Amino acid sequence: MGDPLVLLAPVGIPLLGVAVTALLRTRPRACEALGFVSVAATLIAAIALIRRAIDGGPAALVVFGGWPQAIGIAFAARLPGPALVVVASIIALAVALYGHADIGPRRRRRGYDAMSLAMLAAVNGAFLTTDLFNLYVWFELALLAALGLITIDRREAQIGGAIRYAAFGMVGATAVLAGIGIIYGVAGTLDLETLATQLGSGPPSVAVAAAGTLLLCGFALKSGLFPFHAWLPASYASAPLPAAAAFAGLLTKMGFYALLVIVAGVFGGIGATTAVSPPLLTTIGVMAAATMILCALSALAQSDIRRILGYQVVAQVGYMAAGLAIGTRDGVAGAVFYMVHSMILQANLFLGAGAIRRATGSWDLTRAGGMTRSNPLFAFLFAVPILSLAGIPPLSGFWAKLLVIRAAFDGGSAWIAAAALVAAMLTIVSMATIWSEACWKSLSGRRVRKVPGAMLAGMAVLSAVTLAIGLMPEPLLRIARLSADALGGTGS
Amino acid sequence: MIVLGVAMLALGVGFLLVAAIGLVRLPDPFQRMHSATKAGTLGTSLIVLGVLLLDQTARLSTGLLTILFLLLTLPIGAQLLGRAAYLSGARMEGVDDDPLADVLDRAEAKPTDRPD
Amino acid sequence: MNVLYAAAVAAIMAAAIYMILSRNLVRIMLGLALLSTGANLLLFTAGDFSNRQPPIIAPGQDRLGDAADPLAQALILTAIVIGFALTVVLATVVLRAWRATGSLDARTVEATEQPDAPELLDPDNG
Amino acid sequence: MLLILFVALVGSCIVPLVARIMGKGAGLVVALFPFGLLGAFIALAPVIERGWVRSESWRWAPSLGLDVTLRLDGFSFLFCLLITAIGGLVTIYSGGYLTNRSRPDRSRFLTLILLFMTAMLGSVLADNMLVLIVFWEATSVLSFLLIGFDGRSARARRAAIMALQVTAGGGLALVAATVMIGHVLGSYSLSGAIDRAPEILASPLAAPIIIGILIAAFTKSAQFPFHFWLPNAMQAPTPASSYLHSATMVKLGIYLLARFEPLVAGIWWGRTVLITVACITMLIAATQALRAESFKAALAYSTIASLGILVLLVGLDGPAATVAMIGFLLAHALYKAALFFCAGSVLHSTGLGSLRALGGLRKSLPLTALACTGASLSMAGIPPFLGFISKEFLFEAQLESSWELIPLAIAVLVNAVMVGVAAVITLKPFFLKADHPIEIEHPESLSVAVPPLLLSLAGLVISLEPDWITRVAIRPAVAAVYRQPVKVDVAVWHGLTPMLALSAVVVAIGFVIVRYWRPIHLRLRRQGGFERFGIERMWERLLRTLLRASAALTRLVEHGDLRRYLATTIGVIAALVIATWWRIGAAPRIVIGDRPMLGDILVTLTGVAGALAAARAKNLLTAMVAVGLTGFAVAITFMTNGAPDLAITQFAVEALIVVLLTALLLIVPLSVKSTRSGSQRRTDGIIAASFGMVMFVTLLDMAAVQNATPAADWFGQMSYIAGQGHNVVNVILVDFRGFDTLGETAVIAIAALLAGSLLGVRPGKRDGDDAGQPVHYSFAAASGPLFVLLLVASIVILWRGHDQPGGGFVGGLAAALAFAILSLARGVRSAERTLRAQPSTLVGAGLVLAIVSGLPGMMGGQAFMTQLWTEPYGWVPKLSTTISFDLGVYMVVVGAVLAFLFGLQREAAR
Amino acid sequence: MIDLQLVAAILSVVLCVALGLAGWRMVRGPSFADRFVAFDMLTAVAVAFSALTAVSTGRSAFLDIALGLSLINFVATAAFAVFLERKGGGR
Amino acid sequence: MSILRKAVAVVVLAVSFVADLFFSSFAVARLVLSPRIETHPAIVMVPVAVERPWAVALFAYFTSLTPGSTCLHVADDRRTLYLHVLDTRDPAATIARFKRLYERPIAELER
Ligand code: NA
Ligand code: NA
Repeated sequence: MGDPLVLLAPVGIPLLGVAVTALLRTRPRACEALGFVSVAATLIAAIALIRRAIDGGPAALVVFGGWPQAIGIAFAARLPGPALVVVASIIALAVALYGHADIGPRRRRRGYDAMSLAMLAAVNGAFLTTDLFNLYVWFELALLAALGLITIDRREAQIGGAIRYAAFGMVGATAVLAGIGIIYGVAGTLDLETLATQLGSGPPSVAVAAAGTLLLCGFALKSGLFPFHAWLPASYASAPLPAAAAFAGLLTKMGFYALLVIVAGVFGGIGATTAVSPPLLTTIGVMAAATMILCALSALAQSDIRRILGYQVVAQVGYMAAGLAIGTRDGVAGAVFYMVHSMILQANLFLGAGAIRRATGSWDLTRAGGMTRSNPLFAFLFAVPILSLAGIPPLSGFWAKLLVIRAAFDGGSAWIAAAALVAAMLTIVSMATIWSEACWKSLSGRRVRKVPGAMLAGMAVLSAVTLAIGLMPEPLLRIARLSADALGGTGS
Repeated sequence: MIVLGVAMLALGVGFLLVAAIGLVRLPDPFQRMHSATKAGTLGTSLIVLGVLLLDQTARLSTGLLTILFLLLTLPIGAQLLGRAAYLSGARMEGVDDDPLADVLDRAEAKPTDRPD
Repeated sequence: MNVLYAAAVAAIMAAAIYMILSRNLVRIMLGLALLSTGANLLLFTAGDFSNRQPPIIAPGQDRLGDAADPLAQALILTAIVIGFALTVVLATVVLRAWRATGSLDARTVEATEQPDAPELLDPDNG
Repeated sequence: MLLILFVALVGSCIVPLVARIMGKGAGLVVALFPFGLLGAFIALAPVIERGWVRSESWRWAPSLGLDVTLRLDGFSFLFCLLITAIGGLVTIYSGGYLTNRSRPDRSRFLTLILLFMTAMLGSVLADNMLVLIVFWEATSVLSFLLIGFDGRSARARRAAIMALQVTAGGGLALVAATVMIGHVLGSYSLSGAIDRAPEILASPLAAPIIIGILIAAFTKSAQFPFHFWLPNAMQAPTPASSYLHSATMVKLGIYLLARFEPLVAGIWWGRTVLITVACITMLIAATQALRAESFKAALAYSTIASLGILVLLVGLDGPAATVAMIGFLLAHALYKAALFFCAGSVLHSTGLGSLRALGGLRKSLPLTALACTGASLSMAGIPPFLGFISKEFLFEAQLESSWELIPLAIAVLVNAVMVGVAAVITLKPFFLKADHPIEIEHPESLSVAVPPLLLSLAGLVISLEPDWITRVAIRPAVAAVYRQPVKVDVAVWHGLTPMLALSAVVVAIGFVIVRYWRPIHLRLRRQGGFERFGIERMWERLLRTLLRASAALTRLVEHGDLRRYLATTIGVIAALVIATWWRIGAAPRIVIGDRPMLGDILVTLTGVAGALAAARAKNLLTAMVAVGLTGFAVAITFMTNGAPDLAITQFAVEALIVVLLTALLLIVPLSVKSTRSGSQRRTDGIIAASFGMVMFVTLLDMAAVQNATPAADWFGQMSYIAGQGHNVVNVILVDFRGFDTLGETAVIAIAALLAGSLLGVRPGKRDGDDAGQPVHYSFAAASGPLFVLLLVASIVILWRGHDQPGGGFVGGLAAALAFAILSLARGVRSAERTLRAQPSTLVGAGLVLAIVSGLPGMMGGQAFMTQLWTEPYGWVPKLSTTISFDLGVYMVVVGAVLAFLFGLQREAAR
Repeated sequence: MIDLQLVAAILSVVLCVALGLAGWRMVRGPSFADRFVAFDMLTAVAVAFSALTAVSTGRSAFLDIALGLSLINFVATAAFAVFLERKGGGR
Repeated sequence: MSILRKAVAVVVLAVSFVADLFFSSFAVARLVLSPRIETHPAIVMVPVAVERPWAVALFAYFTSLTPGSTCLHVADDRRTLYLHVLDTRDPAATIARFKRLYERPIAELER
């Protein structure tokens, strides 16, 4: 495949899927089939893309419309984007498999498939674009798609969650838009690469500082960093489960990716090369530490498994942000590694939560149980993400945490490492509880149902990837390093 | 030609100003409506005509269509609003004898809209 | 010019935020709409607005002379439409909230967020 | 060794499947596997015997500094022998012990045991500290899974979680220490770290590194104050207790300490901490052992005491301490595993765990009784058992070390208690009479009786025939730990030495304890302080505090009040911007640009007035109208500043918002009671004002640095030449930056789907139709022509958008307005009938068209959305993919707005 | 020769006064009907603004906006009327 | 000739409308700008002679178009218009003026 096609496909295929499923809304089975085909095709394209991205040549870049760069909008196969596109597509595939057993015709008639595909398109678009405003557009698409998924059952709790989500989302989007506007006003361009060179050279300026902070806050809000995270646990708990899994895997990471690109890439966060970057990094560091510890702590008192996982999702973003805040190439590489690992893992955890609910009839851990005995295969598939999240070696979560902690020590930010360790301890406690309550405890008087095969298939895909990353961390490590180089501006 | 155009512009803007003053000064919504919509109609039409006189590139058709649309929509809007205002029980000053009261079911004046 | 519009953006955004911080859902929605209006005006001031000519190439010419910044306008156009879509969606969600709860108060509509079983990890519980 | 480890890993997963097929005999078959591994290690004995070290390496993740380097020296070798040998016996024993379990359960248990064995082997073989951590944490997790093996028991679950919390938490300390060592040395080699201990000690990270290592070791080896998890871990099936919680896993901490002794001893407080902790641990454990009621608990506490002795020996200096440590490690592993087996057999046979209930089992469990006696004699340090020799070494080490006598006194006391405990756990169950008759559920089988017997026997054989084991295991192990060869003389009789005298004292005190065991025991049990002030209680209190803190934090942060969330968010954003300014220390520059014209000022003021009025309005309609006024003013600003496209779009949007929101406002109450208190309003006002100020300063400064916009200039130059359009804004929208527009179109399409999903009529609900609504006579009459006019206008706007203000967006909005007229004048039904299609169909088709329009340009390897133009006939207007793209946008916009319009109006009519 | 830009500038100031007055009535009410009448007036002012801008810039494009506005804002008025009929709100 | 008569009616209608528009606009302007506003509003019933629906609509339309009067309601039987008049001291004269200015030409058109 040529570059134009390879770069278009991860967004174009799901978007076309959105269009056609919107046309076929009255036929839920056709929608499902189409959705699945779209996702599978997207994954194939994504694999072609990552091969193109790591082939050693100059990064593939396609300007839509065939215009010169920085005039039109370009997609680039520049790491970590393509790697994240692959991960997003894998998650979408797993969620689609899982959804076969969980999403009924009513939800599909209300546009479940189209909204899911739109989210995939939005996420992939954000991962590939080289244009600041285009990034904003993809965020808005994701916002609306998520809103649609949250409210799809129109239940009261969903509406409440949707209002909070929408209000936060729009405030965040406005901060981002204002930041973009100021940047455009100062630099006169929206091309990320041009911006990186242009902002790096100037003297410290109030406007640029404000723009950087506004973008930071907007994207921190999207990634759910403390103290901007309040929207997140509630909305995860109100969306239909497969959608919540996709949120966990994709939405916050999209926000973090933008944070990474803006702070590390545009504002010279690696090595603090601009006047604005040191305060930005400090801010992120404080947010990261608070997020890791407070959200891991918050997870302890929850008994709704989705809420536990929701807090854990946020806490994990804290680790990524910690990697970014260190401000070194190793730190950013750690953040990228963490991000890939965490996307897969958290989607999987949510799928597992849904399976527990399907089998035991409750989201509440105090009323769940017996999964080991009734569904041993599930127990195995669920153990992988649980242990990985707890940072048990040799699963991916251990390497991820190790990279961040190591980068923190090497980068002279021992306090970040300390916070990461404390949060890791809390996470272990939390995960052990989930396992003990949901899997070991017996359900008195109630039968535990079998988890449908489609659900297990979805989990299997993700567990396999987690295991693969854990046992063979080297390829992902290489990608993470290349990503840090690319973001730092010395990539090929 | 130019002088005529400018005069029409000025007259039109003047009418609009008068209409706005009326909107502020007249005592009830029905009377304000007379001022706003009708004086507005004439004012805007004059301004558009003025532009047609002044600007050679302006297409006559566009200008005339604009006037036509204004003439078409403003009075219908006024009728719609008038009847709705009547039905909603809007305040009506100085009308002692209201024959319409037998025909339309006028709402009691509710203080749903407090002044802020 | 810039002082005027900077002040306008600031005032509009401040007013919008004041509305958003209300607890009435419709006011929040209107506040968000107002906020996006403010953001659009901000984008406009970010562009080059020293020239009042519209960026439309005059008939018979093939290049634009001096004119307002077309790129900023294109961005704002996108932002306007997106803001409109979001406002309307939010209005719809507010409607659903009203239908579901009979209240426009965010406190009523928001699901309660209290942790419900803190005894779960309690060592005494078992 | 890599091969052995690999075989162990794969075998652990496969071999236990035998238990799914076979019944009772499965244990024996499976045990062949660990014994095979034992054989493999024994085959390596000649290497070790010569004092050589065997290393193997495999690159796992080199860029992480992660090489699987295995290093077999004497110390590791001793561990490997213990792990595989006891592992084999445990496997045999498990086969007989788990007879009342299902086959899958047995298979699962054996898998966990063998995996644990593999993890232990990996831990002691690893030379790379990251690899050590991998296996170290694996043992913690497997321990967790084994303790909670009977997960239906709440106590087992709780014990498992506690063990994991403590040991995996300790693992994190090891992670921290490792990372710091890597930071200092640039390598994760374990042997390298020990060799280069002076470098570490010289670095500022020395203390944290040592603390990390100590925490890791103390948690794993159940030292004070982390000892409490071990007695609880006895919830595990007994074979697991025997293997993990006495013989092997808990010794990993000792292993780590022994390895890092040069480092720990290098810091001034290192040995003090080791010895102090060991002494406290021993005292607590000895007391608790006397208090213990159940067989397993007594063993557990004596294990903790033994681990304390081992830590003490690591802490003491001098070669004798090392010899004593190795000797005691070996002796303890043998007798304690045997005793656990015996305890398990008793539990298995009688179902009773309490020592007080047991008695007289000598007859029904004769082999077990024999094994227990042997092991107890070793534990009590009675010659000629191995325990005696190791105790001699212990006293020798203490006498030779440079330490005061307090540790010695404590050691004597603790050893005496060991004697007592050994006597009690043998005499009470087996030889004394039971208070009540005991029913035997499962008679003794060979597979449960032989393993403890073998272990007891080994304790005797080794002390009588110590040559081989001393040569291949003890002496190399001592050399490896002490890091130079040490003369080791293992013999029962050394003549009359001070050590012998101390042994005699120990035995004497031990007999006193046995004699008065019952009163001591009861007295201690009555002391409530052990429970109340026990570390376990504190740990639980800590956890509960954490939980309470968590709940409180959640209540604090997740209060569910949207206003506070948003106020926090916006306030923090403003504060962070100011903080950034403060950090960079740049002052805002103020440039007064062009003087604004009076008209601009007035329009702007109107807009601001609208915004302020909206903020103050107490009526929702007033607020909406005021927001609309701001929109109007902004639109006029756009218009007078050369942005006709923006103006017309903003006007259309304002009109549509009126149409759509009045439908909403028809439904909801308009009058707003204040939802905020006066002080809340003030707070909100301050937050809003500070954000506004931040924006004001920012925008002023932005104007000062505003650059020319080269891109914008380029658009003006190329719009017509390359994009064939006069309206530069539209060419940017559909061509230069058409991809943005595509994304935005998708946004609108999703919004339309949302309308369908949120506003779709539910079956059974009355379909709101407004046929009977009073409609104004003139309006109804005029609506038809107006509809047609607006529709035509919308198509014109769409068509000429490329050259004049207009385009797909505005066109679509205008078309939607046309339908709005119809629905307002004649009702929704009528408008829907006029549309003929579902709005969502229009949306889908439009989006398809917009996407597909970008595809033809890709032919020949061009980018997506590369425009194609054609003028097929001179008189037909030019056609292009950009125009069809714009048509797609138009359709999507119409469909989306109508989806909301129809839906909201239906709702309003309900 | 008359400076058309100056004329337009002066007239737009006058127009701004009208805009301000209409805006005042729109915000002040007191009844909904008052606000809607004021909105209607705003339409006229906006049309006048586009016409004046056409004069000051010499670009007929702005006259097109006047055309569009005359149609577009009628819909808002109609929506207001429907609202008023159903919801009431006079005083 | 019917066509001719109708054309004449259209012209009459247009001229009288434009004239009325001007005059009444000035009247309203004078009223609004007078120092003390003194209006004499009334709701007047105008009997309708024309019959066709479009003719009635047109009549209502013209009465609303000129400043100073707005048609609030068309009776269901289309026989009466209810007008709100801004300033009238003599409702009968006002009615007669509307009928003369607008209804007569419309009736011509209707025929
Ligand atoms: Na990218
Ligand atoms: Na020692």
